[in-house]
Amino acid sequence: MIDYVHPEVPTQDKRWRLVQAEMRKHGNAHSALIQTLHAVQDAYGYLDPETLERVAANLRLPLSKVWGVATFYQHFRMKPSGKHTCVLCTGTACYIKGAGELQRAVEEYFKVKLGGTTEDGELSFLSARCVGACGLAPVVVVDGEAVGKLTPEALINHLEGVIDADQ
Amino acid sequence: MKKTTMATIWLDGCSGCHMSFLDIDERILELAQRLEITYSPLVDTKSYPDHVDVAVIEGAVSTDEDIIKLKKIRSKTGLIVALGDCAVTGNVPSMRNNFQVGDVLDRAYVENAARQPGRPHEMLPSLLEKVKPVHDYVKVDVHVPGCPPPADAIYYVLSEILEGRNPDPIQMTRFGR
Amino acid sequence: MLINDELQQIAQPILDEEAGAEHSIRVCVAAGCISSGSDKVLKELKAQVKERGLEGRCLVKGVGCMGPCAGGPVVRVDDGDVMYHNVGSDDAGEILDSLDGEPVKRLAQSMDTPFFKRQVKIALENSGVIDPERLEDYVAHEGYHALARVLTQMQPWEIIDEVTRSGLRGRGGAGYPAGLKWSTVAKAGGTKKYAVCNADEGDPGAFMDRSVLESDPHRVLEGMAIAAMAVGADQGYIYVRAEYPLAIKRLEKAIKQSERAGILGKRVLGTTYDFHVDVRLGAGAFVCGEETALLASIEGRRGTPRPRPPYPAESGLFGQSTLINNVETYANIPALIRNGADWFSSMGTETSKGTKVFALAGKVNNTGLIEVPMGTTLRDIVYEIGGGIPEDRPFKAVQTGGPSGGCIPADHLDSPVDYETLSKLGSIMGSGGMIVMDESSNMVDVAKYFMEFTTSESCGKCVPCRVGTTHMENLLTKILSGEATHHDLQLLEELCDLLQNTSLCGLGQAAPNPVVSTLRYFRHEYQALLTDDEVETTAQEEAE
Amino acid sequence: MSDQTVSIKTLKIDGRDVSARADETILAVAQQNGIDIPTLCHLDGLTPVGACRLCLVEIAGSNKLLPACVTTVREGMEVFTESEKLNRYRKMILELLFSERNHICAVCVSNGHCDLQDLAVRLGVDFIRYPYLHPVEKVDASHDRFVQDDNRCVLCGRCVRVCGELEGAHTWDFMGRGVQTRVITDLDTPWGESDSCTRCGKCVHVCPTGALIEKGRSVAEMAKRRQFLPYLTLMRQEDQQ
Repeated sequence: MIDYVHPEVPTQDKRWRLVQAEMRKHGNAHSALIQTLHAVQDAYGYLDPETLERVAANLRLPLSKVWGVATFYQHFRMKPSGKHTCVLCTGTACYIKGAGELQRAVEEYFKVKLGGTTEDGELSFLSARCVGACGLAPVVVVDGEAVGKLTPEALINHLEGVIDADQ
Repeated sequence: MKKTTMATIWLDGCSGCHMSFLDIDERILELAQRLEITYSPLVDTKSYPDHVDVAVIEGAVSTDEDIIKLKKIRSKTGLIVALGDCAVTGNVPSMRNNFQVGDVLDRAYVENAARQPGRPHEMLPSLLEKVKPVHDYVKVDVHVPGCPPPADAIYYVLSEILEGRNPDPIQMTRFGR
Repeated sequence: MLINDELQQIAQPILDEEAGAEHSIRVCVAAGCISSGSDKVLKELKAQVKERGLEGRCLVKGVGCMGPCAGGPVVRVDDGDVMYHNVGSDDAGEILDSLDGEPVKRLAQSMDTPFFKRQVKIALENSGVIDPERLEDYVAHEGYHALARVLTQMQPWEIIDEVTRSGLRGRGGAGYPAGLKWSTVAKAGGTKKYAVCNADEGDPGAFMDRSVLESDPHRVLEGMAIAAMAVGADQGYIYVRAEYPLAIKRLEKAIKQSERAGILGKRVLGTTYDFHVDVRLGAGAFVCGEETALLASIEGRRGTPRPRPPYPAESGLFGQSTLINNVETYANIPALIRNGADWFSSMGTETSKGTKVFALAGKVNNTGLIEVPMGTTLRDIVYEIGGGIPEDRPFKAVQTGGPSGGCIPADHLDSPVDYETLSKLGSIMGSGGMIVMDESSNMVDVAKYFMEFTTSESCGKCVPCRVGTTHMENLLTKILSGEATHHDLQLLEELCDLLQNTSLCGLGQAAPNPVVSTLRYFRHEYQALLTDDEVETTAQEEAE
Repeated sequence: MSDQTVSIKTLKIDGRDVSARADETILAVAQQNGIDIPTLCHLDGLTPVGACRLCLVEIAGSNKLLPACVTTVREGMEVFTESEKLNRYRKMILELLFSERNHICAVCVSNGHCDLQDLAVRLGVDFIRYPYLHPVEKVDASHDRFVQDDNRCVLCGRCVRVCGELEGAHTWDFMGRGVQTRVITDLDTPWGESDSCTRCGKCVHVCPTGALIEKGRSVAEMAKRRQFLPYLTLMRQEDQQ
């Protein structure tokens, strides 16, 4: 008998059931890993080690491989993000039109480095390699919505508005 | 025949390369017939001569003073030999590069001080943020890796230079030897 | 014929609608315009049409990209020669009021401009015309007719022959002849084959693929189905960036629609031929645009390239023979089949046939998506179609090909855009990003921007790219800080040579291009930043 | 071997006429004929990956350099394993490797038994022109028998492959990418806490440098033993038939 204990599965956790559904959709095949990681991030907001262990067991993959894949792709977050996210587009068009100034403004005003979250957990400031809205450069994506043709002041105002809205 | 003048310099290193140089034993007499050491920790000259044919440098570049010294030496010297891993790669002194200079000083002069703990501040050259090899600051003509380079390699390099040839010591020594 | 009757039936509702309507109002609902609020404009227009009892008389529909992205939200009424820019939902009433009279002057921008007149649309022929979320609309515009034709009238080798004769080359970057690629896969052994669509558009500054997928998803599916039939594949994958949620949504919807209609899936259009398509999401890795890395990623692995050969045509996805083309290549196929190879090859230059879609951005008046015949000059693109540079500032360079491409200076503005010319100029066609720069751009800074990009996107597998890009970026930073010497510049140039010749994949081999091309045309900008070379002067003194 | 006949190719390596089975790599054929092409990520018995680029060779009639470890022979091929250009590139690649991490040979347990060090001697690398990157690296001594020292890792992936392909444990893999790539055990768990590690030690002995070592070794004491590889590989091949 193999004495391998499967990680405990939280059957009541709705989030896990979404992840399970994704794996089942792909026949629990090894090749489902990246799609599954997307599902984990959609459901949990980030990739936490416990869930990754369960994913590895379900897809019969080595732990190191799961970690290797999860850390290879920029889209996957290994830490929970803030209440709001501001994704700065760093594509060429945005760069030419002043994405750097937007970055400096946000970093200074909110005291947060690109890739980090403010101390109060209100805002995560992330970057993306071109969101494909180059005509509107410079662009940021705030909580999933693209906002274009920004100046540093306009961006700060917008973010303040978003944060204040639910306070 | 006029003797070739030579300087040996000791920067941030353990002096092992100088020891290894002395390890060429009686061959030093042979070299001495054609070579005159005009500046060295081994001799009593205080200031660097206006012209030296060959300078052999041991040790990595660790302080602001080292840089000043090097630039002066480069301008007054024909051929520069980086002797040993510290001069060639940074070697052991560069292991402090992963720490802040302040932390390094504290470890040495505060945490591990038996008495009068406190950072030195007066009269001492200040540490550079990173320890670097000699060629990061001045042009080096011959690199002799090794920790230390074996006496045979040093003898070979000096003899070749005296013969007016460009020595290639890599088959006689290597990083870490 | 049965198949065509079926298609006719699918299209009928649209044809009826259009026949009954006096006016049609099209609102762009591609991502650019949506982020400026075009979805609200569409909703408002629909609501007011209902309120005014104009339903049936006036059609309102959301359509794909119409081109002038910077003017969004854009709206077009009927086929007139004006387009409304920057439309808000409170403009809806005024637009409807004007239906039978003069256009709303306040919003109207003339379409009688080179931006529209100089374009020739193949891949984008339905963009801005049809509702991307309705299969019926696509079919009503000759959609899936090419697929029907190949299924009923053509042998696989005839399809490949047609593609070969057309001179179509891969639109993803390197410009490999599509027909040759198809025939290699067709000839490969094995029982299972795959057709893969590369929609991992990773160049910063490029959004052609996103736009095609958002504006006309069925077109890509049709192109893939035709390719799959030609090479003998029964499974397709579209590998699309997770950063393109709208494109993914529309693609998935399109796949569902066409499966339900019996166009894709089992027994395509009632024939014995099966073709399933699935979407696979990328996760933010530029290197996955390289075909072997892309396949590794579809297989759920780290997206690291492997040495070729074997090429994917011999051993690709899951070890099987695999055809990989990018979005725009597939999007050319339906029109190519419908109109024939001769029609297609009548456009373009000797070696580069057809048209090319470009995402025009940067310091240019008309930013947006354009499609022009191959061979159009850079000057025409920048000054005619692009409307020149804001405030008439002097043009400095145009960057094509993204991080794998280069900067082309004013001296070469009259060069025609084709694969060979661009590569001779030290850049590449790439997937179609085109960034215009004026005199305010420092070219060393531009090179560093791209180097920074490649450094962080290097997969880390092979040594030259992993460590070399890091050093190159550091050297450029040093040059920009004014602390670098001629020796540093020499190190930089040596690294360019090393990476070009020894890197494992195209990303590493092309990584130096932005540096090499700016050095070629703007070397003085580098030299101006160098300090006196300590090392060299000493050496000179010695020599004296 | 199956009884399927394999065709034989003839080709030239460095001007010498040699023959090879059609499925053999340039590297293997060169080795059989006593021609030594420098390698680092390659190790007989593990799947070749063509990552270090040291084994690049020139082929007559092609301006592309090809990795000998993964390129199979072709009839009439003319291979050159040495040239001024190849030597220059190989030296640069070594310099890049030395500059990437903190290789302090003088205090390394593998001093004198290190593939990287040997290559430097062989290719005549006596100093590194690129500024050292001096990254801050971890040393994982949590395992009771072994130590992992990232300061000396060259990311050749031999440990990853031997663990996955021969031991079957797949304890190791790469994480991150680019110059941030690291080899890790399990979910970047300390090696000593890894559930999947079988303590077989193969990774330690295939490691070309002092990045993976046995505990309790002092400077220059860590010689690697790789005798097990050919036997295990042979057994694996026989199993597959």
